[in-house]
Amino acid sequence: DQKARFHSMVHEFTDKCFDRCIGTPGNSLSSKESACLGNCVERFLDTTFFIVNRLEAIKQ
Amino acid sequence: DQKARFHSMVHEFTDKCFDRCIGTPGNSLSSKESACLGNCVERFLDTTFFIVNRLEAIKQ
Amino acid sequence: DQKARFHSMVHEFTDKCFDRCIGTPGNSLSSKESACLGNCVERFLDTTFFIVNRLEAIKQ
Amino acid sequence: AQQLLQKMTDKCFNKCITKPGSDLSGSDRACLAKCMDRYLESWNVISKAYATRVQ
Amino acid sequence: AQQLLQKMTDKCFNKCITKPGSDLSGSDRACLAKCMDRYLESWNVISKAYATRVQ
Amino acid sequence: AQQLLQKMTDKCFNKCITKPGSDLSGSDRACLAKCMDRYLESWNVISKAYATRVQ
Repeated sequence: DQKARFHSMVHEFTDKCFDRCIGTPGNSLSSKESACLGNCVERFLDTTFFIVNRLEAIKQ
Repeated sequence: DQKARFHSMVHEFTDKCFDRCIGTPGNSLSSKESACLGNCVERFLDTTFFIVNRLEAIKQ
Repeated sequence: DQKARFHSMVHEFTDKCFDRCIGTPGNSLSSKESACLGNCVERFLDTTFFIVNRLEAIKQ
Repeated sequence: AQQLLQKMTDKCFNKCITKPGSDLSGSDRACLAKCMDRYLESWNVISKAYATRVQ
Repeated sequence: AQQLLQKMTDKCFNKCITKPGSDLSGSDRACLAKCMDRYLESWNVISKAYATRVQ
Repeated sequence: AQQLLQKMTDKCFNKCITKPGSDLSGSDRACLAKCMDRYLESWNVISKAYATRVQ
């Protein structure tokens, strides 16, 4: 179902973005780490749309 | 069955621990490499139990 | 079917060999990058045969 | 929850137990606890960012 | 096509978006476009090399 | 056995064939043979350690 798919995507994004954004784990997320995590998800989605659209354009 | 699950776990641990413990492959495992492999499995299992127990404690 | 298996192998090889052979993506594949990709596939297949044959020899 | 546990264990083992010794030291446990907390926090930040985007 | 899309997206995100910023910059897009083209070219080179070998 | 073959091939290809050339050289083969032997030995060490632990 939809909720399961949403959670599965969140697991995947966390897997991708945690190493990229979090260095040595500290006592809390810094605002920089937090911003990095949000940007990581958004830019990954942007990248997916960019690639899908460009593939469509190439095909035509 | 149980034997298949055991083997599947051993494959997974070997996959995880080989790169971590074995440098350039030599003519035999050094005692240091051998100890590293055993510790790698045991500490991974300890880590799993630590995390499961702490998750339970957090939930309550 | 056979065509699907062929494509699936090509996806896997591209996944393995792209990072190994392609640095910063340029305006075209250099002849060096192109040769590296071909060699990467062929040496991976050689490696597989070498390992399968040696495993058989060890068993006997 | 199984998927969370598995990925968190892999990440935190890699981050905290770089040289597996003869037991989990106090500093290993402290690192694992922080890593878990940051992983769960990251999961929440990412869940919100993704929810905002797909709404 | 799904498999191609997924692997290409992962590879090109890792190669081009090393520090995710507040939007996809022009140079991010240029890198992604080149990365896609080289990925598709690589796929073709590899497909030919494999076909030759299994014939 | 399939799983062993696949993981061993990936590991040993990565360890031994870092720059794929126009054939498998003698030193590539020597490295692959050692890598296989160490991989099988590692499998046994790990199997024993895990068996001891789950008993």
